[in-house]
Order: sequence, then structure tokens, then C-alpha cells
Amino acid sequence: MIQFFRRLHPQSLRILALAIVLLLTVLFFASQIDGYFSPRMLNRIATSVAVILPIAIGQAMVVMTRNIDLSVGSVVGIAAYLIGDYLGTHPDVHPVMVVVIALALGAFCGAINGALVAYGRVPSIIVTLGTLALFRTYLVEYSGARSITTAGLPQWLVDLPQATVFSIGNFDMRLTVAMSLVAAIIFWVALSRLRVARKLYAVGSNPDAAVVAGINSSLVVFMSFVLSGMLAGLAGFMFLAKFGNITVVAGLGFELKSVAAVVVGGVNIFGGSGSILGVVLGTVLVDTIDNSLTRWAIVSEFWREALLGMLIMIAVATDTFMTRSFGRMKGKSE
Amino acid sequence: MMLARLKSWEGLLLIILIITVLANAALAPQFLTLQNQINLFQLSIEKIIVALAMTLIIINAEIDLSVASIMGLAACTFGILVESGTPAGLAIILCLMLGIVAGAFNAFWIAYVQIPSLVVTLAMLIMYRGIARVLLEDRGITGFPQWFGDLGQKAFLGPFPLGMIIFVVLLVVLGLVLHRTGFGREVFVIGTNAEVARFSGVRVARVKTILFIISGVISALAGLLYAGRLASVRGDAATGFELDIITMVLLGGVSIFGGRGTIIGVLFSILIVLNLRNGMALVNVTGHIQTAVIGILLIMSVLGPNLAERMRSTGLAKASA
Amino acid sequence: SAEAVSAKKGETANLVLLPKFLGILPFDQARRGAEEAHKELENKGALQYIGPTPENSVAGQIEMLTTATTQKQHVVMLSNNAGDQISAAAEAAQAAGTKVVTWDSPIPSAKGETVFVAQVDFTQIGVVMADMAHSMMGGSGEFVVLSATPDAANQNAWIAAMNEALKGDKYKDMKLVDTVYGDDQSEKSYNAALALVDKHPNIKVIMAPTSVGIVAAAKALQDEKLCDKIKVSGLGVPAEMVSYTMNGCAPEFALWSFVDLGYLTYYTSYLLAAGAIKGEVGEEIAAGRMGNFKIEKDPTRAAGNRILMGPFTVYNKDNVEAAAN
Amino acid sequence: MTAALSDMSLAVVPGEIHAVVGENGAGKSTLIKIMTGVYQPDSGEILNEGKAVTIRNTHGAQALGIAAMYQEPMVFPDLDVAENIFISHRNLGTFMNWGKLYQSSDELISRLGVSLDVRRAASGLTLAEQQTVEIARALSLNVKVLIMDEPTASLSAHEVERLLNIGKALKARGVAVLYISHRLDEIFRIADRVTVLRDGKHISTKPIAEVNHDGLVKDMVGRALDKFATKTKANEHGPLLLSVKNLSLDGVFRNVTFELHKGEVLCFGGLVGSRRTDVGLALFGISPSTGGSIELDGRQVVISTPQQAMDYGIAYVSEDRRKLGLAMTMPIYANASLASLKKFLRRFGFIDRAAENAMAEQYRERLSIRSPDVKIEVGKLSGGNQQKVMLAKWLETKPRLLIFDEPTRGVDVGAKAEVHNIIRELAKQGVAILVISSDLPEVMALADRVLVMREGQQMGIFDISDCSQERVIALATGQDQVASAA
Ligand SMILES: Nc1ncnc2c1ncn2[C@@H]1O[C@H](COP(=O)(O)OP(=O)(O)OP(=O)(O)O)[C@@H](O)[C@H]1O
Ligand SMILES: Nc1ncnc2c1ncn2[C@@H]1O[C@H](COP(=O)(O)OP(=O)(O)OP(=O)(O)O)[C@@H](O)[C@H]1O
Ligand SMILES: [Mg+2]
Ligand SMILES: [Mg+2]
Repeated sequence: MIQFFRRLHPQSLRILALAIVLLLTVLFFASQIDGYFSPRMLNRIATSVAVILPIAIGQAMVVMTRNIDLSVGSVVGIAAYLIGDYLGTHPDVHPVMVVVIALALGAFCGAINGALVAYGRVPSIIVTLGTLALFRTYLVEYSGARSITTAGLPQWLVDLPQATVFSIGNFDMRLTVAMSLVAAIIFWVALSRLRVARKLYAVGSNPDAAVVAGINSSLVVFMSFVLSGMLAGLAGFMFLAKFGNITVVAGLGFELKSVAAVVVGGVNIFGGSGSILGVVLGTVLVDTIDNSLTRWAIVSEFWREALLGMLIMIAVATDTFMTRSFGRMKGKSE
Repeated sequence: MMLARLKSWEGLLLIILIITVLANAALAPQFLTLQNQINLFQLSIEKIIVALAMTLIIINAEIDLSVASIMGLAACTFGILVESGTPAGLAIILCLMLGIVAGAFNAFWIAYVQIPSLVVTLAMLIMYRGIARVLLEDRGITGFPQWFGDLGQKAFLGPFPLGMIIFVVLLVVLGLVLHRTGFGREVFVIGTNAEVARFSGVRVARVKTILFIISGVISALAGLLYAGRLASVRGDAATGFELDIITMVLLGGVSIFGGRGTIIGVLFSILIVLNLRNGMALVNVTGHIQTAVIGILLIMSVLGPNLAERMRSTGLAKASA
Repeated sequence: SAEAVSAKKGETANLVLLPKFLGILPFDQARRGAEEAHKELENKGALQYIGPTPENSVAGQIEMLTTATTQKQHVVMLSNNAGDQISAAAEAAQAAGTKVVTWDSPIPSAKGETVFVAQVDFTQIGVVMADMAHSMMGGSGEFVVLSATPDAANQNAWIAAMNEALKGDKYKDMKLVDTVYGDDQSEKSYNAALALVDKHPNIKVIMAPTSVGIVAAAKALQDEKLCDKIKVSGLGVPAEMVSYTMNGCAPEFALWSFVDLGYLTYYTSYLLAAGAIKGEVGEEIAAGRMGNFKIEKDPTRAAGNRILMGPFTVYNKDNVEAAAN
Repeated sequence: MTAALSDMSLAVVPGEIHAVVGENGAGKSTLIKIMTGVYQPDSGEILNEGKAVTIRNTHGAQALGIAAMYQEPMVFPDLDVAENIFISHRNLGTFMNWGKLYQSSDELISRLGVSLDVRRAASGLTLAEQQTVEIARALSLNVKVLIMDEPTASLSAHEVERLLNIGKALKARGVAVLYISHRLDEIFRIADRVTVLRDGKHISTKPIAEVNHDGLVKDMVGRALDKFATKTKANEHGPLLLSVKNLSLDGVFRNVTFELHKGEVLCFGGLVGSRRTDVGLALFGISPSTGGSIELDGRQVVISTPQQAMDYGIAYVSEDRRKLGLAMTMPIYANASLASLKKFLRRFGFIDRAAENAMAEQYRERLSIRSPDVKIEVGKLSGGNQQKVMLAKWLETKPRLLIFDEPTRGVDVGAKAEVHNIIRELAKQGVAILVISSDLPEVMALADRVLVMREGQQMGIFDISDCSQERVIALATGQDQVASAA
């Protein structure tokens, strides 16, 4: 046991604690909800997580550089709406091209944020509070109050949420879930293995030292926003596919949801540390709580939000206490 | 040096404010009427009152996202109490105490367990709102005593309603506390570097606790004003106010990283936002555009000086080369 | 009874059409109706269409109503999203001479409201919802409601009316087991629909009296291939619902014309502004192409007057395609 | 605004150690920041191998083979030691090879003769360990010019020795070393030439053979200064104030026992990481002890918060002024009054700004803090002057027991003498003083008694009359045990 703690990196301690919290949460709800351990439930949570996960990953990268991106919800809305609109008039565009357009749209929005933060030297919370409103306003003005409906979308897109990569028993690995997972894995590997990606941590960890170490901090911050926007664009695409009916409020509130997932996932809100694995666990944890509460028979609709807030707090507190006591055990073992 | 910088920030805000007021007066004939000037404050009175408390919190390098939910919770609790026959006076006191409890609960996690305030108050934003929802479910409550509604709506002192008087009093009191007292100094030091404060014997946890309690009780007070002004409450009372409040504080030149900012700057920023919104509304600009304009102003107010500074320094370098 | 009051063209009436928020189709349709009437009546005044953002709807509506009062607009046409919270501002408006005509969603206490232009009779819509559920469920079994927000006054009134109707003998084998809220957001409504399915395995119908909720629920059930077991019904826009009606996910739903609602609201407001009517019970107005309407006491609220537009259309396989185009 | 640096000329030659000295705020750090591209010069040029070059940023400097260790260690707390070392390397491939990274860093670290777990996150490193990381980082780059800005400021004799050896080894390999230090003895030991700066101006550059201690000091300060003497006899002191018995903190230090009288100076000697700081922190209530007892005036006390310590009249001048000592973006007066704010409070908790200013002004004069007035942000002062502001903060609390942790870290000769005078003066006034210092000459100059620690253990405590630098080093490194075993 002692040896085990000794070998763990502090970041791994955090993830271990988080995994235990997730496990406890799942066990608790399994005792409360009939048929909780079913492929169907797994599918529900997986498809729900699939949309928010890319956003949370993007948010995590921004937070790691000591910034925050409050505009992601509006970017999701813009991407979902504009692509839906575009497909209404160009139904024959190749699916891959559609995804590329979604990423590019998101990246463009992210680049605006990134340029203002990194080169304009405006604090990110100010920039993204502003663009949160600006992007949404653009969408409202552009839409002319029209909604995107499934009727205007090509069939492949409407069928996409059901598209299954493979099935294990009754559990279908849906394409959107697979896309999200692939994105998570790419960024997980990149952030732990790719040399340039380590600069993200360096810049967040000590900006002054980053300058002295010859790291182009501005570029790193700029890129983190571009990536965050790009991933929000991807989420916008999945949002469009999954929900089909897009109004101008699409994605409203995703900013706080993604920040919640990121901080529950153990990314230091003051930058410099965090891992994609943690973000995945955090996103899954928050979404599991949310999805389970709506299915918990004894909880009335009106209690849900109060319990959600309470459970998030308990999860964060438990995770904090566990990480600290693991840290102490590790300390003693050294 | 720092003072000069802050002064120039406030100078900038003052110029923007003057331009806004002049433009409003020129474009909207009704703008300068007394009633409109009072309305302009009244319509956002709860937000601007809470913005004062938020100023202290952000200078302390913390954030309180739960303010709007505490406002809603206090308003709903008041509704439930009055409905169940509690005298309104007693209900007011109980609701203010509820604000203290909510603030103290935030403070416990932030100051003593040391979980970042963004995380704690994000969870509490959801939880306090949820409790308000539990209290009122899908109902709205009206039928408060007449005097309570009057306090929220009618002139209280001269032509001014109670909310405006509370705002001015809090502005002066919190301004003095922040800029003239030892407590205010500690708020600044903790915001600059909490470890330095701790190593200098400042009771960091205590200062933070007091701040979050102030924030909680002022939010509750604002929630009650809201209930009075609208003479009714609902589970969604004050939803989403937190971002508007934070916007006002940041536009006021308060650093989101703590340690810098002034009450005067925030006052100017509040006046700018209120006047701008009012002026745009009077010339029939719709809600989205109003929000977008405030957003642009927020970004430009920081970007503009930054760019000017950069041009000046590169200009100097060229001149000397 | 007295003659219906006709509108005199070319008067000056400054009117504001204030929806719950901007950016969704029904409100835009109401605007089209109002603009149609505006042209028709050759109003020399202005018609403003302004609205708040969805996340700031309550405060925004109050702010805009107050501003309209300051501007001395003649009438504000309000689709109220603030419940009774707006009544203080509405009373202030009335006191300053700005009339408040509500449409789509009234002020529950009617305080500060001149008259409510009701799209349908709220009691009747309750009965229709109960009937649609009845026919889809074969008269027995469990069903649920997926509403907008817990604070949406009109949805709450319709659900209350439906609950009242369900007490009738005809519906004695039907049980409403849950009411949840999708906040008029696609993603929340979609997830809420799926959660309902999991939580109540025996339900036969999801009744969604909101145009956002009903499509989201239909899409969710279709995606999960549950349409043969569970049906969706409620209030929806034909253009958005057509595919689900045709494939049987949502065999029946109802709606009225928002264009007509805007048109009628405009006529009412114009006449009020011109002083041709006072908004009192018994007055009758001639509303252009829509014919004559009478102001009556609103039987669905404790106080307040209304003009009942009606009727509404129940859409199914036979008529939805025509309406969608 | 006056220029931080003007008319500066400096030439460094391969295979030479070139020392740069000057008072605090003379412009030494500014000079090297220009050389490494952190700042841009307003005028003048830099020649590299005879060609004029513009160094736009650190990369430009690195490309020219210039690397620097800055005065304030620049580490990334969230990254581990190995990554910290190799962060600015560019040609290590696209992907991280963690195994190789750890291996190379291990090698580098052991070349420095230190033991440091390269997998550790840098957040827990002490200042000295951070400095080790910086040295390793500079070494890992194939440098032609290595600039060291006060590398020994927080090192103790043993580590200084090692560092000087590294410097000599680099010189032998043909590297030009620019060496900045306030410890003149080091300069005489390793420098080939020495440049003096004063008030941002170049004063002189001479071969080391042509200068002596007094001459150098005169160039730096502009006047002659007494060299501080080694004490041989303890001063008279007053009654017993503090008695510490078997003080322990689990896993950190144990069984520290000493007595301290009013007017007495007790110095803690030992190697970096020997946990002297932790003893200080325990006495100040930052990390309260878990065992043993503390008696003040013969009464047992429990100190579990800094406020309690301060109420007992204890003050602690931290070794890390940037992180723990000063609010860098706040003015001098606010920092100076911070620990004694209560004194300046009037009715309703209002601050008496006039009194506060007067106090700050008084310290500005007394400690000769170089700054036009007391409204200047502390972060804008040079390192040594910052140190003095921190001193002012604690002196103003009028403590009975004053704990100095590396009180002259980064302080120039003149100021150092002043600080020493202040410490002596305080002792004379009856303040009990505890000095944690890695600077052995300083220990010898100040102490009445010396306590030596090693790896969290008290190795010995003795009177200054029984003390020599050799004895302290022997105890601190454990050589005495080796000797007695042999
Ligand atoms: N960021 C800054 N802005 C303005 N002036 C500065 C800044 N940093 C330093 N200075 C000023 O420049 C001068 C030179 O400072 P520098 O840090 O180079 O001194 P130094 O010789 O390294 O002193 P020390 O021995 O204390 O480290 C000082 O007068 C200082 O106050
Ligand atoms: N930011 C900090 N907050 C609290 N404690 C700190 C901080 N930085 C350092 N310390 C404490 O100071 C100790 C450093 O003291 P160390 O163990 O190096 O002994 P030392 O003999 O004082 O060595 P040195 O000569 O480097 O000061 C750390 O172990 C740690 O407990
Ligand atoms: Mg220096
Ligand atoms: Mg130390």
C-alpha cells in the first residue's frame, strides 16, 4: 500500500480520488434506481457526455494556461446553427467536410478570443464574457428567428446519433461517443507526450519563467483558445446531430457546465496542472449525477437542482480530502 | 505609480461616462427626466448593490458566483414566510440571517477547507437556486404587505426609493472600509498575495469569511429589494444576475487576479452600464444588441489602453533608434 | 348588443410588441401578423419589435416595459414571461398612460393589464390535451408532461386545466405520473424526455405543451426507437413536427396561428390607443380579416379581461403536411 | 524617470570568469536581462564574436549560446524537476521520451553532486533546490556564455564550494562566465576580471589581481567601508527569554533544544535543506510543532498561528521575500505597516495614513532604502532594497524575539553591514535574536552562540568562542562522524 502511494505522481493521486468518488456515486445510484447497471443507462450517459466532453477538454486546456473561456456555449450555438443552416442549402457536402467546417468555425471564434487575450493582453474573463454575448447576438441577428429543424438536414446527419461503431451485448458504441472518445484520447496523449503541448503547462505554471525559458507564451495561449474553440465547434456539430432542432439558445449555459466538469476533474483553476483523464472523469461524474437524479424515483423534479449542487460540492470536497490524505500518506512513506 | 495608473483608468471611465450621458441626452428626449434617471437605477438596483460587495470579493482575489442564487433564495424564503403568516418584519430579519448563513457556508469551504471560490460558489450557484426551487416549486407568491412593496417601488427619501439610498450608503461605507480602514488594507494584501498576508499575521481565513458573509447578507438584502420592487417572487428570481454583476465590477478596473481596483472605478462603470443600457433602450435597441455593446465596451476598455501603450512604446523605441 | 368598433385608418398609435425573448419562430410569426395589421391600418405611429435575451427575460421585460412607459408609448403588447413580477411595472405604465395588452401569456393576477388576447381558451386547451392523450393511449395507462420552465404561466395554466379535465369520468383510467421541465432548450428537453422513459417504464404518452419540448421529445423517442411504444403530443409548430407526425412518433398535436395572434393583438392595441375602446367587458371589435371579437371577463383567471381568438387546429397525418409548407 | 542602466560597456572572453559587482539597484540584473533579450536596450549595441546582434528574446540569446540563471529562480512549480531542466531545449523530438528525460536529468543533477529526485514536482522545492534546477538547466544547454545572477545568495558554504567548482570547470571548457555576487570573498576566489557598477553606470573593469577588497568596496559604494570582523567572544546578555526543549515536527525535524536570552544572538548553521527554516516556522506558528515544549519567560506556551506568535512578541523575517515576504504590487508604506497595522488604526478601524507614511519614511532613512518616496511599488525596487522593506515591516512590530531567515540574502556589502549593525543594535536593546544563515562569515560576525543542524537533527550548540567555520561545516556535513569513525 505504502509502496503504491509512493510511486504515484500527485496528479495520479487526484485521478485515483476522483475515480473512487465516481465509483461511490455509481454504486449509490445503483442502489436507488432499478436497472441502473444496464447497457441502456450506459448508452444514455455516454451519448450525453459525448457532447459536453470536447467542450470540457477545450476548457481544460484554456484553464491550464491560467485563463477561462466563457464563450464556449455561444460557440457551440453558432457552430450548430450555422452548419445546420448551411446543410439546408448544401445538403450534398461530404460529412467529413462538414466536420471540418465545424472545426474551422469554432477555431475562428476561438482565434478571436485568443488574439484578444494573448496579443491584446486583455484578461480572458473579460474577453470571453464579452464574446459570450457577442457571438450569441450575432447568432440571433443572423437567424432572423428561424430554427433549424431535422427536416432541413440531410438524412446521414439525422441518423448519425444512432450510427453504431460496434456493439457489445446491448451496449452500442455510438459514433458520436466514439468521436468524443477519440478526441479525448488524442488530447490525452498529446498533452502527456507531445513536447509542444507541455508548454501549455509551463505557461500556466509560471508565466514569467515561461518567457525566460524562451517559450512563446502568447502563441501558446492563443493556441489554447483556438483549440478550445475548435472543440466547441466539434461539440456544435454533435449537438446538431443529436438534437436536430436548433434554436438560437442552443448551447446556453455550457460555459458553466464545462467549467464545473473541468474543476471537478481536478484541473487547477489557477493554471499549470490537470490531466485530460481527470477531465474525462470529471465530465462523466457531473453528467452521471445529473442523469441519475432525473431518473431517481423518490426525487421530485423540484429537488433535482438542489441535490445536483450539493452532490457536486460533496464530490469536490471528498476528492479534496482524499487527495490531501493520499498526499500525506505518500509523504509519510517517503 | 499604481495610483497614477488607477487614476488614469478612472479618468478613462469618466470620459466614457460623459460621452454616454451626452449622447443619451442628445438622442433621447426623455433621458434627462428625473423619473427616467430614477428608473435607470431602480431597474438594476439589486445588481448594482451586489456589485459593491463583489468588488471587495474580487479585490480579495476570490469570486462569488452564488450571489444571484442567494438573492433568489432570500426572496423565495421571504415569500414562503409571509405566505405562512410570519410578520413581514420578522421575515426580513430571517432572510438577512439566511444570507449570513449562506455566505458563511461558502466561506467555510473557501477559507477553511481551501477549495477555490470559483469551484465552491459554482456549486452553490446551483444548490442555493435549487433550494429556492424546492421552496416555491412552480408557484409564484404575491400579496406582500403594501408597505413592503412600497419600499421596493415608491420614493422613500425625497424622490429617491429605498434601494437607491441603500446603494449610496453602501457605496460610501464599503468605499471607506476598502480604502481607508485596516480591514480594507488586509483585503488588498490578501488579494495581492495571501501567503504574504498569512506570514504577516493577517487572519486570512477570517477576512475571507467576513467578506463572503458581507456578500451573502448584501445579496439577501438585494433579493428582498427585488421581491419588494416586483411585489412578487418566483423560483427563478434574479437568475443569471451574477454575470452582469461581474461585468460591472471588471469594467470598473478591478483586476480579476486580485489586489487592484477602486470603488470609484466600479461606481463609474455602474453608471456607464446603466446609462448605456437606458439610452439604448430609449432608442429602441433590443436586448441582444445592448448586451453585445456592453461586451464590446468591456473588451475595448482594456484593449484600447493596451494598444495605445504598445504603440507609444514602439514609437519611442523607433524614435530613439 | 352594440356594434363592433371598427378601426379608423391612419391614426397615430405608437406600439411596442414585446415577446418573451427574441430569436424563436412563434414570436417572429406574431410580429409578422402585427406588421401586416400595421400596414393595413396605415398607422402613422411606429411599431417597435424589441425583446430581451432569453437568459435575462424577466428583468429584461420589466426594463423594456418601463422604458416604453418613459417613451410614452401608447400600448405595449406583452407576451409575459415574468408572471406577477411584472405587475408593478405594468401598473406604473397604466398610471402614466401606457396601456398593456398581453398576448400568448397573460399577467396571472391581471394587475396592470388592460386586456389579454388569448390564443385559445385555457380550459379548452386542457381538455384538448387530455383528449389527445386519451386517444393515443386508448383511454388508459400512464402519461407524463414535459413542460417549458416551472415558471411559465401559460404552460402552468394549461397543465392545471388539463389536470382539471382529467377528473372527468372519461379519463378515469389515465394517470399523469410526472411533470418535468426542459426549460425550452432542445438539449434539456431531449434529455428530460429520455429520463422520463427510464424513470417510468410504463408511460404511453409524453405530453409537451411547448413547441421546443415537443420536437425534442419526438426526436428523442425516434432516436431511441421507442415510437411504437410511446407517443408524443402537445403543442407544436407543424413545420417542425411534420416528419414525426408522418412516421407516427407524434400522431396528433395542436397549435394556433401566431400570425393571427399578432394581428388580432395589434388591432386591439390600435383601437385602445386611438381611444375607440377602453378594454371593458362587452366591447366588441372588428379585427380586419379575422372578423369580430368580444371583450369578456377571463373565466380562466380570477381577474382580468380577455379577447378569445381561437380556434386552434389539431394536426395529424391528414393536415400536417399542408400546414408545414 | 531615470535610466536603470546607462553607458554600460562590458566584454566577456571565452574561458574567463568575469565578475560584476555593485550595490543593490546598481543595474546588474538589468544588464543581464538585456543580454538575454528579456529587456530591449534603448540605445547601444551587443557584439557577438565581433558582429553586432539584436537579441529579441530568450531564444535569440540561446541561439547565440547565452544562458542565464536569474536572481529569482524561475521554475515551473507544476512540472517535475526533469522537465524543468529541459524545458527550453528545442531539438529533442516531437514526443516526450520520459525515460530518457529522467535519465539525462539524473546525470546532470549528479554531475552537480546533489541528490534531488528528478521526478518530484518543483512546487515543493526549497529556494536552494530551485537554484540547483536552474544550474542544471543552464548546464544542459551548450552554452558559450553563462550568466549567473547571485547564484549563491541562498546557498550555504558547502553548496557554494560545489558551485564555484562548477564555475571553474565551465571556464576550463572555454565557457565565458559572467558572475554576479555580493559575496566578495567568492569573487576573489574565482574571478579573472571584475566590473563594478554604480547607479546604473560603469565604474571600472580590472583584472582581479589589480584590486583588493577595500578598493572594490570603495568603487561600489563610493566611499570606504569597514570590513566586518569575526566575533570571538559572546556579548553580555540579559535574562532568559526563550527555552525550547525537544521541539519536533513529525517527519521534518526532531529534538531541537536551546535557550535564548534577551540581547543574545543565536545563529542556526547548517546545509541547505537541513530544516532550519522549519524550526523558525514552527516557532512562528506557521507549521506548529508536534512535540516538545516552548517556554517564554519561563511560562510554557503553545504557538499554533502567526497571530499568536506575534502576540508573544515574535517576528519572523522570511527567506523568500517574493512569495512570503512582500506584497510586490503594493507600495512601500503598505508593506512596512502590514505586520503592525493595528498601531495605525484609529476610530472605526481607519488607518492613520500620515502616521503610517511617517513611519515608512523613517525606515527609508534609517535603512537607507533607495527609492524617491514610500509610495513606490515594492516590486520596482532592487532585491536588496526589497529586503530592507521586509526588515522594516518586522522591526516596526517591536518584537522581543526576532527570527531572521537569511537576513542578507542578495544584499550588497554596504547594506549587509547596515543590516548587521541593525541586528547588533537590536540585540543591544535587549531583543533576543535568532538568525538562520547559510553565510558562514555572517554567522561568525553575528553569533553569540551557534546551533548546527543536519537533516532535521540538532548536531550541536556551542558558544562563539568555541566556534570556527571549520567546526560548523564539519558538523553540518557529518564529516565529524566520518572523522571519529575513522
Ligand atoms: N520593472 C522595473 N521597472 C522599473 N524600474 C526597475 C524595474 N526593475 C528594476 N528597476 C530599477 O532598476 C534599477 C536596477 O535594478 P537591478 O535589479 O538591475 O539592480 P541589481 O544591481 O541587480 O540590484 P540587486 O543587487 O539588489 O539585485 C533599480 O534602481 C531598480 O529600482
Ligand atoms: N511557501 C512555503 N510555505 C510554507 N513553508 C515553506 C514554503 N517554502 C518553504 N517552506 C518551508 O521551508 C522549508 C525550507 O527549509 P529547508 O528544509 O530547506 O531547511 P533550511 O535549513 O532552512 O534550508 P535553507 O538553507 O534552504 O533555508 C521547507 O521544508 C518548507 O517547510
Ligand atoms: Mg539583481
Ligand atoms: Mg531556509
